[in-house]
Amino acid sequence: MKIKKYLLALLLSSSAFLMTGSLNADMVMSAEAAVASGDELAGDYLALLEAQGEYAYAFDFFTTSMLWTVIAAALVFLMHLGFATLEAGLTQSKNTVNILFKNVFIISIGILSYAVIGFNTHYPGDFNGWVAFGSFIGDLSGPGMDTFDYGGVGLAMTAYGDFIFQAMFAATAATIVSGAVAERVKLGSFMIFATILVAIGYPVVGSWHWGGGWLGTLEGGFYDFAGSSVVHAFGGFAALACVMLLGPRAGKYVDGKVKPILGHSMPLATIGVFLLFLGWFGFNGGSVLSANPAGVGLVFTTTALAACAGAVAAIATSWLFLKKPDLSMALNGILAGLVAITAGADSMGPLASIIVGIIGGVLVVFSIIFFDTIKIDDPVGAISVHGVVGIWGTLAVAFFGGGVFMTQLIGTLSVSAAAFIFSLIVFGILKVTIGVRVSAEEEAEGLDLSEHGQEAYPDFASS
Amino acid sequence: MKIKKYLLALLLSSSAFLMTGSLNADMVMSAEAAVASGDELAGDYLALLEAQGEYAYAFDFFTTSMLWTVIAAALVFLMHLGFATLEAGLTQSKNTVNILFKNVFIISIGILSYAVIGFNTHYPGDFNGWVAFGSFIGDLSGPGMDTFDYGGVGLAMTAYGDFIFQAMFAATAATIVSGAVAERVKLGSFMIFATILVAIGYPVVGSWHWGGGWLGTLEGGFYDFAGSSVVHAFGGFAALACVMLLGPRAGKYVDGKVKPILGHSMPLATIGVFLLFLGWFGFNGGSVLSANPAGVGLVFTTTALAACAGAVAAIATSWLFLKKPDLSMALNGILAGLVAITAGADSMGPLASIIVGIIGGVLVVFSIIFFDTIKIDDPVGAISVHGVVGIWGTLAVAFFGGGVFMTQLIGTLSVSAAAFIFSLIVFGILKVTIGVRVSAEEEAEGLDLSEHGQEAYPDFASS
Amino acid sequence: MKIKKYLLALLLSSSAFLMTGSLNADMVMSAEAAVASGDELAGDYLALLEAQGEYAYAFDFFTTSMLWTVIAAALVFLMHLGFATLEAGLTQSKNTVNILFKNVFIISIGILSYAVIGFNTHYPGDFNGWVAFGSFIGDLSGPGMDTFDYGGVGLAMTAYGDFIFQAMFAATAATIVSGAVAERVKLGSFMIFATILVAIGYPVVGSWHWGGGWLGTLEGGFYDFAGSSVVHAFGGFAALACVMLLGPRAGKYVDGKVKPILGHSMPLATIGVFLLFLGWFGFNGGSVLSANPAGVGLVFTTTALAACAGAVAAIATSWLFLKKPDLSMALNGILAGLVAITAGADSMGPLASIIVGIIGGVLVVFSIIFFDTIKIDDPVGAISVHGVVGIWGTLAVAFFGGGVFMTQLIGTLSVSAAAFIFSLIVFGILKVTIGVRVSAEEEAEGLDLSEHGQEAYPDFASS
Amino acid sequence: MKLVKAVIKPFKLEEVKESLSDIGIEGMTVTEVKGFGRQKGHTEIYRGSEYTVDFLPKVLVEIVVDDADAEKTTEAIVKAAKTGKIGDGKVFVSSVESAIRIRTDETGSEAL
Amino acid sequence: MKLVKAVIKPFKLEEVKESLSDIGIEGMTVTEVKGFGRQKGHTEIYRGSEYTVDFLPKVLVEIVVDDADAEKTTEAIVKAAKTGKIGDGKVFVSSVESAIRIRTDETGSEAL
Amino acid sequence: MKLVKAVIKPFKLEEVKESLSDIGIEGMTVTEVKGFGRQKGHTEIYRGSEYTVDFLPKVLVEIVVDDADAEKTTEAIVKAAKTGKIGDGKVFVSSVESAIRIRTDETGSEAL
Ligand SMILES: Nc1ncnc2c1ncn2[C@@H]1O[C@H](COP(=O)(O)OP(=O)(O)O)[C@@H](O)[C@H]1O
Ligand SMILES: Nc1ncnc2c1ncn2[C@@H]1O[C@H](COP(=O)(O)OP(=O)(O)O)[C@@H](O)[C@H]1O
Ligand SMILES: Nc1ncnc2c1ncn2[C@@H]1O[C@H](COP(=O)(O)OP(=O)(O)O)[C@@H](O)[C@H]1O
Repeated sequence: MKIKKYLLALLLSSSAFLMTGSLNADMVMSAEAAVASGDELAGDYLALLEAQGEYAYAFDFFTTSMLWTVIAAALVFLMHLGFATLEAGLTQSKNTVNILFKNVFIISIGILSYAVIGFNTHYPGDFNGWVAFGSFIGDLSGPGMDTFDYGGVGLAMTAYGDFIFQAMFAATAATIVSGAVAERVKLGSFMIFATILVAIGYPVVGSWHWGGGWLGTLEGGFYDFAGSSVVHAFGGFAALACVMLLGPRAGKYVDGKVKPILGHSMPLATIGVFLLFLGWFGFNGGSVLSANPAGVGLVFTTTALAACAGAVAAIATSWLFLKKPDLSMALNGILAGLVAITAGADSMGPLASIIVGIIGGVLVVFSIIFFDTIKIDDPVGAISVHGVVGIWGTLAVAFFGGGVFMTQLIGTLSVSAAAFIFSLIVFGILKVTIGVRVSAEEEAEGLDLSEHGQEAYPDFASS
Repeated sequence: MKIKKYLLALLLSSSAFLMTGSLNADMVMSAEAAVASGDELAGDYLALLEAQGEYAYAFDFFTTSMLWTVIAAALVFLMHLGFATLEAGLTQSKNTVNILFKNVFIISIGILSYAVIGFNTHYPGDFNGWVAFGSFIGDLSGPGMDTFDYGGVGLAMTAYGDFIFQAMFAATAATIVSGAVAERVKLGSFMIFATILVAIGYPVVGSWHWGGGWLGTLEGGFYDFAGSSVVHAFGGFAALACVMLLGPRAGKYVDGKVKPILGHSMPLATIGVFLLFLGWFGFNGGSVLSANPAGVGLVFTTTALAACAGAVAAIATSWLFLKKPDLSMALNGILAGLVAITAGADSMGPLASIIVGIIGGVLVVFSIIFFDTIKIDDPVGAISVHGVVGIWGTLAVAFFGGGVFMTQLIGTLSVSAAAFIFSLIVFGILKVTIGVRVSAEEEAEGLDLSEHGQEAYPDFASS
Repeated sequence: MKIKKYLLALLLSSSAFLMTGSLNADMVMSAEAAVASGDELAGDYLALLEAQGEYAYAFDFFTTSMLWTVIAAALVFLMHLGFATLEAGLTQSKNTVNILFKNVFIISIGILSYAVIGFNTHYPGDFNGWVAFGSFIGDLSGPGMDTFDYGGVGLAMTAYGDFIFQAMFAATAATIVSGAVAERVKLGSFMIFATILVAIGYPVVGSWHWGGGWLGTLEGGFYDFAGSSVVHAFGGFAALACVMLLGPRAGKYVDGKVKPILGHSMPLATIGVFLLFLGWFGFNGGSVLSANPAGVGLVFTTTALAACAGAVAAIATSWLFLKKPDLSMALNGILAGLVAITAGADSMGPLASIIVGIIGGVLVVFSIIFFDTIKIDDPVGAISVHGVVGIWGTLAVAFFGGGVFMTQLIGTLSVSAAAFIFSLIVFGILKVTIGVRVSAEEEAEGLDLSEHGQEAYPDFASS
Repeated sequence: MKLVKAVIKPFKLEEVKESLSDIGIEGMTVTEVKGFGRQKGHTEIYRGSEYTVDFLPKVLVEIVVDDADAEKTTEAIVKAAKTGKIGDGKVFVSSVESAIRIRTDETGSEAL
Repeated sequence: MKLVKAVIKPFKLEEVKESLSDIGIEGMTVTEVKGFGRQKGHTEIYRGSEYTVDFLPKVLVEIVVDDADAEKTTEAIVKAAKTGKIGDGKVFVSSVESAIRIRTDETGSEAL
Repeated sequence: MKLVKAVIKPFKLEEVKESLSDIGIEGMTVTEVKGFGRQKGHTEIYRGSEYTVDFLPKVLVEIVVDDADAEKTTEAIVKAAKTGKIGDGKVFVSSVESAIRIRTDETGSEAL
């Protein structure tokens, strides 16, 4: 029987396993003897295992999972370059420096504010299910934070891994807004708004779902795998509120007609979308929260298929209805497929993911046209791509991924409404106080010169 | 003796090992007891292991290998952005939207059609060694597909991992053609051709090698590690057939003289090549098909050394023979080095990889010049880089990597010929039916306006 | 007792462990029996383990760590694209081809020369602590090079992994110089200088720290985690020497006034900085030299926080002191934060990393202004970003990371002085022999036409 | 015939074009240019050094019209391009001796 | 001397240049411009909204020639630039009073 | 009034601008152009094929001045733009009939 116990210990252990107190002493003693007898490498390795305490058995799995977490964080980071170049490409060159600057600022303040308040608000300890403001992350290392028991199989990373992966997500909400308000928003006001949004709005609303808040108490539990709602629809509807308060760009809607304001660089926009596609493998793939091979493989596949289906659907739709194979619509189609699959990437198969992507791709084309007809001026289509399609993606989980329809509906609408109202209030206060829009003159001249005194392509402009 | 058996079980087990039926019952019972006694994390982890069935012993290695597979897939995905920007950079700005559009379409239809028919054609079940059309991938999860026994050490990934990695490769063939036919091909015809090429041509020919087809029956076995032949030469010779049917761009060959048509953005082209270089670490590195440290380390090293040697050789060659240090040749030199090493990246050492790269780099310069003298107009040099150097890389395995020369020769020529003939037929049918070339007028005006009604850099063009 | 020994063997073994000779024979025999009895996958796997020899117990950890090493190498590779685009963006379009060419050349010759001489100079065998020239790497595979005993926990990678990761670093020094001397350096001379710098200068000085040289003998040991000094300050002060010998660009300092020469593309510059930020996760994260989850998580977090703090600090500083929110300063702020944290990324917490980044961000703004006042013309700010902030980062370890102040000071000044003097001599000899600067005419016309006969954006320039 | 050359602010192009269409002008040629004028003195800072952006983005509109239309063309431009702020630009008029439409070989007023 | 200004389709530049070389014209200055003319009305869709691309890419070629050469210059341009399709462009001729070659201070015909 | 059109080497723009400022010229309009002239024949190789770069980057400076100022304007430009090397460029002078400042409706010399 004693042998059995030992064997069980070893069975559970992929490396070393110190299960029962009585066993402990013996084994460590023996190990120390071995180390003392000269095998230094074995000693170093044993020290690593020992640092894992009783969870040493999962050390290798934990290591691989944590590695995936930080790589996924890096990929999500790259999405910010994707957003920056997409937004810059789809707008006029006289506002390019401003757009790049906003994006540099958003990622920077996003990560910093997530450290200062966001992370602990997003994942509150003592929690009423609605709001619990957090504090600075402090030192996230040490027992229980660097080991498998931080989150087990379901969150197989260290606390720092958890932080950095989530921090990269956090800034996304503000980046989505950035695109929608481009070319006329006042820099200072936007910077204040973005900071409040990522520091408070995003983590509070996110905690309803990911922080163990009230959305989990709905029937069947609200299901939003990587955040079609809590990231994308959140950003999209925050953007809608801001655009409504801000009004359209000068010259966009004239005498009841829509006059497109063309972007200045399709290569930049295309680079942006490819980088976003790439980054989404980290966004969705990393949301498996471990390197579980079954989960990661499925999520990569559904993510890619939905994106591709979205592109093909948007190409077909624009060709049929708009008569031309429109590159900007193809690009939006990719993004729509990606946003759509985000809620259910781990819970549907290839066929379903293709259908979800196709519907996303069709939807985004008509949504963009719709918003233009109601004079909501969104230079990059962010409200449609992230907001409208974000809702679709969340609902799709009910059709293809086993979610409960009413729960999904309540969830996504709550999140969207919260984002909308929060932004309406914060951006509204900014509007009546310091103002949110540059002067007509500055808009005409371009924000690069008026806000930054810099041109994006100044080659011979200096004196 | 019973002890010995137990120990063997544990010896083979990196985590848990349920080898013999008799042992099974006991151990699982004990494990369940442990879990019941309260250690939830151990229970979750054990569940993961149990899902691996009798292959639990390899779970950690399998997890790491699968992670590498999906990351490599992401890197290969990025190559498509590399191709898009390289091709856009090396062509005129009036065709940029068209080029970006084609590349967005290719990756999208490539992955979709690989799911619909390609994957199961590429890796057929019941197979005569030449052709066996497959069907939709369906659900690739479940026992035997998510575990180590899917492919063992030699294909250490889940079925979804296998699919997504190969899907990223598939579109490459069409992308290579895209560059060669740029600036005059009819969009619709190209889209049809590209779809047929990636859905049928590429997987059928690929199955001869990777699907267990006839190339494996040659003496010593045809050796083409990551696809110098079955990906690159395939694409390059498909491109040659298309270019021959299509003819040169207007103004390229006038009065017996070659008049270069300069690309419009060297920064875009350079971004493209760096991204291709990066992506190649996934292309070659991922082709190790596991995270086997020895294999991955060697492949990264040979890949990088060959690329660098190719660049330096092309720089030297162009400086000596063309009198100028030509950036576009340096860029092609990198790609030549990469294509050349692709067949033998895992089977030669540093010195050999440098030699293989140097020869590739020299070859590509003269090959590009050669094709121009015979009036094969290839705007990006795809036929030389992928076709000619792809053959060289495959043969190089015979010189430096232990391959059998005649086998390598037969293999690479068969693949190249198949690509050429397949394309000649398909593109030929398109030529006599719907036509493959835009009108002289559309070509002069640029495909962006004529095919898409969009400019790439429209900054002040709208009204 | 025998059982205990067996169990210890298994305890230390995450996979298989063949500790004592007597055990060996038995176990392998048994394993062979099992394999013979039909389980092929187990056999393949066992073969992998056996190849690890007595270090099989660490195989999974080793595999994951090695995977991280090569991925980190790929990320560092991407930094070279970052440098290329940043440098191109911050300079005039008439020199863009030249800049891209230099960067293609640097990474190519950098990796090649590191194979030929650098690696074995950097990590010498028999070593006096100061200089020991190495030879070609040769074949780095085989027992002791592909297994855990190559470096144990502290360098958990194969020899090829070690080589390729370090090779990617090596070219960095020359790339830093490239930016500082841009727009007037003679191509050939720069190529010679860059080759000597990466082949000899960098590895010799680097060996003082990483190769087990004299810096380790200082009190407490010189601490420079990923190379604030031995990479960045080294490059920065090499750049300073070159700029001093080269003189400022024509028209930069006129009648005692500084006349800025504006860069030609802020999007390119911004792409560059985001890619550098991304690559730095590999630069610092990979310098953990294993996939140790605690280390990797901390390093990712401190790296990101410092970069963001640097950006916000530089934005604030430029807004306050220069009156405008300057994008180019925000970008330099990110880089300053990254360089600053590089020395201590693994040895300080979030708060300290934020402080280190802030100081870096403020410092870089004033440093750039300072160098302009003393007429050191550095188009991209490389001397400030890498040189000055590199010193700060190294000293910061004394304040926040437990380093000894005097040791840090001596270390960073020695490295900087060595780089400066080495470059002064080598570049000085080039200056008096073949010359280092293009003619005034060539400079005015632009290096693209004069050195390469190519324009970067030639769209309609051909005939 | 007259060549009317107008240097205007870029964002006024649309209005100028419409204002010209309204009076029946059917053709014009537009160039992106940089203008130097009184609107100078706008000092910027690049990486810590002050400099004056002397050259500002402008658009040059060139229209060849019949002598009779020159004045109303000028007026239409001035009306549409005016913001009253410094840097609004100039209109210059000079003589053109002949015009040919390449497509048809029509000359003179026919060619416009 | 005369200034011959020709607005042509961009892809005709090469032929125009050669045609001018053939008649001995040794200098010209070329600008990328946008043209607005009868060739308008080509309606495009961007992100679902229709709009008219009024401004099409054109190339402006400016050549100063001796009075005697003006006509053959114009003819050479017209011949080379003609496609017969709308949008071929125009050639305008006006007077130039003086010319100086900066390098040598030569003036008049010498300077061309 | 006169229109002084100068084609110069791009890197001379700064000096020309200053030289013009020195003689009190307050306005000018500058365009990036490509020039074709005697400075041709510079043969390049692109991907193995030789070709002649006929069109070189130049800058076109246009200044409208009072008749009286035309000569000194030309002189100032010539002085500042000269390197003595082939490709230095030309200065052409022609007549302008009227000028209007859009902002103020001032005309003639007032408008300059
Ligand atoms: N003498 C001139 N010759 C040619 N262009 C001129 C001249 N003066 C001004 N311009 C052009 O007109 C633009 C506006 O002139 P500016 O003096 O700035 O303001 P305003 O038009 O209000 O007087 C300038 O940027 C320049 O392009
Ligand atoms: N009155 C004009 N003044 C200046 N440029 C003109 C004028 N009319 C036409 N152009 C230029 O000539 C180009 C061609 O003219 P358009 O009317 O489109 O066709 P066509 O030359 O066949 O008559 C226009 O795009 C424009 O650049
Ligand atoms: N006849 C001309 N008409 C218009 N522009 C001309 C003419 N001749 C030369 N140019 C312009 O002047 C530039 C310089 O002329 P070029 O003959 O090369 O040298 P140089 O000025 O030394 O004689 C040319 O690149 C072109 O832009």
